[in-house]
Amino acid sequence: MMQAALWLVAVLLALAPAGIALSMQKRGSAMLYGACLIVTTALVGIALLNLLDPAHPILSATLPVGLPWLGAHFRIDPLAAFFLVVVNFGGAAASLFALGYGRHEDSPARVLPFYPAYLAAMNIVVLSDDAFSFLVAWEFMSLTSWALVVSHHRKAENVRAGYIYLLMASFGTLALLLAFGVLAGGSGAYDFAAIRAAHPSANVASAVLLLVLIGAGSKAGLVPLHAWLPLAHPAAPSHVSGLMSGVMTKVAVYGFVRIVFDLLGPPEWWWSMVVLGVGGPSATLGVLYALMQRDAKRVLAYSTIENIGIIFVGLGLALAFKAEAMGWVAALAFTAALLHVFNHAIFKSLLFFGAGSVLNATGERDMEKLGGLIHRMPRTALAMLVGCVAISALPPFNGFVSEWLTFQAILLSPQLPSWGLKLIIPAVGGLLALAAALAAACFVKLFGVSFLSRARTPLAAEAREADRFSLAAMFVLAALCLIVGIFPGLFIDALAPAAKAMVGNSMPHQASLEWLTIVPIAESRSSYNGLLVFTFVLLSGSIASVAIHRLASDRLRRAPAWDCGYPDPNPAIQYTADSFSQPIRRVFGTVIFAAREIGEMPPPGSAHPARLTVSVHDLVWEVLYAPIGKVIAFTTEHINILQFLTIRRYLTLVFVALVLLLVVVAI
Amino acid sequence: MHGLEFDVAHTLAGSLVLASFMLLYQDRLYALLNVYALHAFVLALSVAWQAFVQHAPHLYVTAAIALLFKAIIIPVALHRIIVRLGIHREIETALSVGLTMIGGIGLVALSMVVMLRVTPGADALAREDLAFALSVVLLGLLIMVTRRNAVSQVVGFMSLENGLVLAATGAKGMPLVVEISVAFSVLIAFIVIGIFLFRIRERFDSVDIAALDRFRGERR
Amino acid sequence: MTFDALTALLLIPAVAAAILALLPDYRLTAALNVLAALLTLATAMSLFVVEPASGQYLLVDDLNKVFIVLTTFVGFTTSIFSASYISHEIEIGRLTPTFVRFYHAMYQTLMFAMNLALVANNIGLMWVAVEVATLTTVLMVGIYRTHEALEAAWKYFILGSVGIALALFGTILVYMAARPVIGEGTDAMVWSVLVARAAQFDPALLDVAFVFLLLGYGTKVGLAPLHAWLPDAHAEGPTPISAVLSGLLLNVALYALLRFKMIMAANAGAIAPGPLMVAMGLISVIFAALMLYRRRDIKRMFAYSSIEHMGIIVFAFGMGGALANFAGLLHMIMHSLTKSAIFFAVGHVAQVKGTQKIADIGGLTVTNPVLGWGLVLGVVAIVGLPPLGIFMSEFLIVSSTFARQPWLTAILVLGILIALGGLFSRLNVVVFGEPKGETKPAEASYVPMFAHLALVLAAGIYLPPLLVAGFSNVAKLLG
Amino acid sequence: MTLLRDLVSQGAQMLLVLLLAPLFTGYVRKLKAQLLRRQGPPLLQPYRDLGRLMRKDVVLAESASWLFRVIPYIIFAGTWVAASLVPTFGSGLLFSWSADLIAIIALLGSARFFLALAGMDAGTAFGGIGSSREVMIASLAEPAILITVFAVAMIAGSTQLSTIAEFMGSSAVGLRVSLGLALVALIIVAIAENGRIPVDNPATHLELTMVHEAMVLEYSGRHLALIDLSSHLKLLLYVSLIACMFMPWGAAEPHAGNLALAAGAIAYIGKLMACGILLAVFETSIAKMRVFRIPEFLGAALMLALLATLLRFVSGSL
Repeated sequence: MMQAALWLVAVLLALAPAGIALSMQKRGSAMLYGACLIVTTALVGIALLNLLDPAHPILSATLPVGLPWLGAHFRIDPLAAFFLVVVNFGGAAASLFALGYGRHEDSPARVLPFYPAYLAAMNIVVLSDDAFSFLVAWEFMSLTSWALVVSHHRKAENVRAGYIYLLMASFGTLALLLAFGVLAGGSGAYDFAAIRAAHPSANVASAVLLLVLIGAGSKAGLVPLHAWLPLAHPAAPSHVSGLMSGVMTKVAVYGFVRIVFDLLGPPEWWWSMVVLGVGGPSATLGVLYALMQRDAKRVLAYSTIENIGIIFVGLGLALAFKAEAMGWVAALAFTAALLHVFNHAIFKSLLFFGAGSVLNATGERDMEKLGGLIHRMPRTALAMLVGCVAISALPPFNGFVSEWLTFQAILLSPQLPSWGLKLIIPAVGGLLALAAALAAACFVKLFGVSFLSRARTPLAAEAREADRFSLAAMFVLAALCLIVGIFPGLFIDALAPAAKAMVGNSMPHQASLEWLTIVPIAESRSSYNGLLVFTFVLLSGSIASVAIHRLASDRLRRAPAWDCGYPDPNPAIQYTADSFSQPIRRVFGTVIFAAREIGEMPPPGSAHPARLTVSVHDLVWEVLYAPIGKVIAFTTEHINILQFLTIRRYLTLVFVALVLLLVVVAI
Repeated sequence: MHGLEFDVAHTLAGSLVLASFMLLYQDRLYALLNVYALHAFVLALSVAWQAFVQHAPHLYVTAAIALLFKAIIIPVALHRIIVRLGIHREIETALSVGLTMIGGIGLVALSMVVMLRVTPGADALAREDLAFALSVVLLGLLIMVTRRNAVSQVVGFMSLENGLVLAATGAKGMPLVVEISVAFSVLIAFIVIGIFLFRIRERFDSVDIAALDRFRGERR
Repeated sequence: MTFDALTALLLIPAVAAAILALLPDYRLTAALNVLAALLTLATAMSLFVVEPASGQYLLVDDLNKVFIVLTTFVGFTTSIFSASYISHEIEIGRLTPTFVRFYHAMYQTLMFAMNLALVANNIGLMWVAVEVATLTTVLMVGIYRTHEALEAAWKYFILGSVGIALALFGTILVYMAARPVIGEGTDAMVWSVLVARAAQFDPALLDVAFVFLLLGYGTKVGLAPLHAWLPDAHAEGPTPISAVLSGLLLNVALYALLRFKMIMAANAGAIAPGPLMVAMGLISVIFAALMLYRRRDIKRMFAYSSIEHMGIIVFAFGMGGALANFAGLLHMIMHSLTKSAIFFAVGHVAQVKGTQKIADIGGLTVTNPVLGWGLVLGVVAIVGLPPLGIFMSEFLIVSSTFARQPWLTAILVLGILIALGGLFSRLNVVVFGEPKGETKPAEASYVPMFAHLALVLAAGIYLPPLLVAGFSNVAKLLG
Repeated sequence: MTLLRDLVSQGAQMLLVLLLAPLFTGYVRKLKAQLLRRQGPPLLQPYRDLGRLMRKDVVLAESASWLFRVIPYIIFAGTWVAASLVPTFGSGLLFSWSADLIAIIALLGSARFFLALAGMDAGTAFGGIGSSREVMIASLAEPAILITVFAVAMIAGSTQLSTIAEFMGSSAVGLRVSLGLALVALIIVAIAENGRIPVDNPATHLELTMVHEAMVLEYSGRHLALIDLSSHLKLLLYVSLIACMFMPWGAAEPHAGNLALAAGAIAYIGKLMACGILLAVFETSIAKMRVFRIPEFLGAALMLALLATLLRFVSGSL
């Protein structure tokens, strides 16, 4: 089984050079994506076999590559199996989507070779069981995705996005490298088994936690390390954007979980405060950023930050309860986090695919140039709608279930002894609730502005429905959103072994409960039954419609919109994306984004139009990143003089160095 | 080894340091060249003395080279170059002579300190010689970095190299000494020729840096 | 001295140099150059099969075996590259056949000198060899005889000479330290003897000696602040020479330094050379990394990156410890392979575009995809991204030293990151965006470049046990 | 047998809320009118309106999509299910465990989500205004109510409405500051959510002030009827929510006898009437506030709710 998995990954790697050749010919992209689809599906199968069979032994293997005296260790435990499912399911969906979408790629030679390598890299990260191969795969993942980000390199902003992305990624990798340096010590015991065995002292472990939070966090896009994400994810081709947002950020989460929950031994109580303190704000800020955007793909990228925040809140809670040895609650929080990992992978891929189809159909990412697409591309619209409802955490879809579980974990936090947590957790809960509500607003805006209302540009008016592969991919994901939403018990049970392995406990078995209800702790405490709610809504809705159409009228006339008596054929009068988010901008933005609105009214009698200029600042960028750039620029500018000294001055340098060293020796 | 030999060697090495100081002090090219000739001559003497003391005849060759090549040919050649290139007589020093002298004294002190840490077990001559040689080397470097004039920088380099030869000959029974001195003479010849060929008038770095920036597109 | 592989190693280049100096036709000489390099490589390979006895003047051990093979290999590939490069230079008339003849002779002389430096067992001999290598490269750097080339060569010459002097003084001091123990005569300069008996040497003398050796050979290694000659020499000389300089000569100088570090390590009383090396290494890394950002000349930029990597290596050896030393050796090899590959690419780029100015080169991956992606791969390798070899060495260096010296390692990591930023900020201009400048296809042999990169890639994934075993032994000796 | 009874009582509950909702709205309107010394519409007027709308044709905007026609049913279904899950006359009904308080709020959230979409669908200016203001209000109201729920749930140790109701009914509660704060917060949210004065005025079509009305501007006929009905339901839901959480007296225990159920029903009616009076008085005694004052209003609710939760955290006794 292990061998099979490794062989499949090897196939993916082998597809990379094949991609160069395939990119030359016409059917090349279809062939490559088809191959990727098959391989990833097979990998999903393997992973599922490992995950669903509780009695399944933990697979491991060692290849004589990598560090000579170490070799490359690979291992599939339940956690790895779960993330393998996420990675490869996302990969399969993306490949399926790309079967259609990839046809429209104008420079396939810049995508095809890197795509399978990227998939392979993400797989190896999850599979690897020693620090070296883990980091190799981790950075290789960044590298390949960087290549994909700059695939449309003629746009300067894409190259810039790629540049920032690569810098941040390497920064994260180096942080992880230091973390492993601490864990493995100078001795070079790099395999995870050895690290697990050697229990680091509290201080060391804490240092590792911070380093990992930086390393994995920068990849996952936690605020304030998120700066690269909204630039890089949209720049890539849409199926890759889906992978980066939906899957790669999850691989980052995996890295965090693997090191902090698995390798690091028992947690300190205050770790959870750090994690929560990062996760909560990320959730709220991420979605607020998203609300300020006009670029559909950028909205999605920012909302990824939000969901990563939610996941880390879940993980933080798990840490807190684990530290207090409240295993079953820890299991609840942990399961919630993992379930959200899975859910977000699904609907974020779905949404990016939708945005990609729109991009294909209209050539536009700017929502304010879209509109009315539901008439032109109804199927895409339906799939997108499902995605939007799901990601807004609304029942009966999957997003709600994981957030509901997280809330349940938060409600148990009064039992924690530490005061700091007592105070921070409700606040985080509030942030989470805020994030959920804002997410709904954000996706009403996304869907309403680009799919509903009237077409704002001819491009949008002439849009054509996406091809069948893309639609297939989207509908598979949409269906899954619903299925997870109404049968959450099955998926929660699937996560049990992973939770058991990481927090030493697992949630009670759900699938056996009557009516497929999920009951995290006790029925008297809380329970939710997606299936019943869904059937109720379905039934009462259809009953109502049937009854009304039978008993009352079912006649319908078309007429111009009423609009309170001021109908206007010009689509420009509709609410735009910016005007839609204006109230929220005024409520939250003035502080968080230093958002300002300057309205210039023309003097009475003048024919000039009134102008409204809105300025929104990314304070994180301006406070954190811009100064770094300035410092570098300043230093390089001034140190550069050393290129232009005279030989005598250079000799002086040598002389001074000599004298200094002699002095050092003399004393 | 008994007193007299030691004292003589010591005196010669010391006077070499003294010569270096004189070099440091000079601010006229011709005078500088003459002092250098003296410097080389002292070196020749001390090498010869070493040869005599160590009963190492091959060292006489080194001494001869020092005498002929460094004390006579090179100064003359440089003299003619100065005339040919019409370099003005003044040496503009980057550091005022007074400061340079103080720095020089500091360097000598430093080299003493460094070398006196050496266990007296190694015979005294070597130890003293090394101390002096080190000071000569450092002083040579000091000359190179405080003079703006190509010729005087070459002189500085040559005095530095004299220090090396002093050390090498002081190192009893060290092989390859002659070869090394020859090699260095060749090197110096190269430098001198270089100055002559490339018309490096003022300094090593006479070439206008700004022009180079333009050529290289390395403009700031 | 019996005739064995060692002598062959020295004789072949020497003889070839003599012949090449006489032959007029440049195509023939280029071919002969390649042939000679190939023969040398073959002899070097044979060292692994039969290890010739080490004598008073020459020796072969785990340390230099690998470096000999590396040197001869890069020498061989570079000679191939240089053949196509030189022919182009003659076509556009930058070089006359006379100079090419001289060039090839010098090339072989350089090979001879570097081999000698590597196999020398006598520290005096080693010194001579390094200096000969330096002087030949000085002549080759100035070969274009343009204003800048001469200036660069001159700078190299003067700073080099000072370096020579300092290194010699250090060597003399080592002899002085050894003499009371070993006695007068040649033995006191034989490295293997020195290492064996180093324990009894006078520590104080060794300290001073090491300072001079560090600065003397450090000048050749190009450590800041002794680096000044390096960027210009790389930028103004012919590209094959830039490749050899970065790929080999720096290594050879560093190798000499390592030999002396081993002596130091063997003496308990002497100051640990580590801190000095660590300090210089860090200075070089940070300095070079910062210098990358303002570069306009692509060759000079990669010259600075060489300084940075030398800094990393010296840091590793300064830190010491089996892992770090192993990583340092690995890094030396990986760097010379990668950097020479990069210079091959850059050489072709400069010939295609007719300029070395970064600003005038653009969209390379569009106009010359193979060349462009080759360059990208090279840079990816040199900044230490996986799965290429330099990642492995940097991984080992950082992870093995961080536990001991967190802050120093953090500085190193910072330097690596800055360097990555600098290199990519310039690379983006060169390879991406709208094409700029000439778009003619390069008539070039990509074999050397991709051979090197393939090796680096392979090493990043799998290291041959032979090399591992040898390096592990040396790593222990390096203390 | 018990299952049958449970099914019946659950069904009764569903029908009850459905039938009671318009009546309650009419009752509040009537009260308000009376307070203003007006005759006011008859109590049953809402039923008449609904019936008339049902029978009218639907006039659909040309730019409206299929989604526009589906949304009313979704909204109605969502709200109805939510409303019927809130215990009215008796707690612990058959399906009460199929969704806890959080889920009920989320259901209302879905309804609002689609309503906002409907506002944008026709592509009119007013629809946009309505939707964007609605989501702004919701983005503050939802967290407020969720945190209120946290506070209550942490005290009652459950998010299950039945359990909460039982707990509140029991003497274990006593008088708690945090509960008081939570109640105030909940009332504020309820006002905002139902678009009552001072947040919104259900009776106006004055463009610049309307929120809810602006969203449903394009609806007509049966669609409008459904939407009105669901807003009636929503109002009833919130009232009965407050009733069951903060005045749980008299509600029938799970599996109680018919008599208890009847008693519970009567008690429930009584609570409704009381709340109606309070609501009417409040609405008539205060003026509609500017749209951008609303965030402060709701922000207050948010703060109160958070304070309640924190108090609960800091000491279990308060």
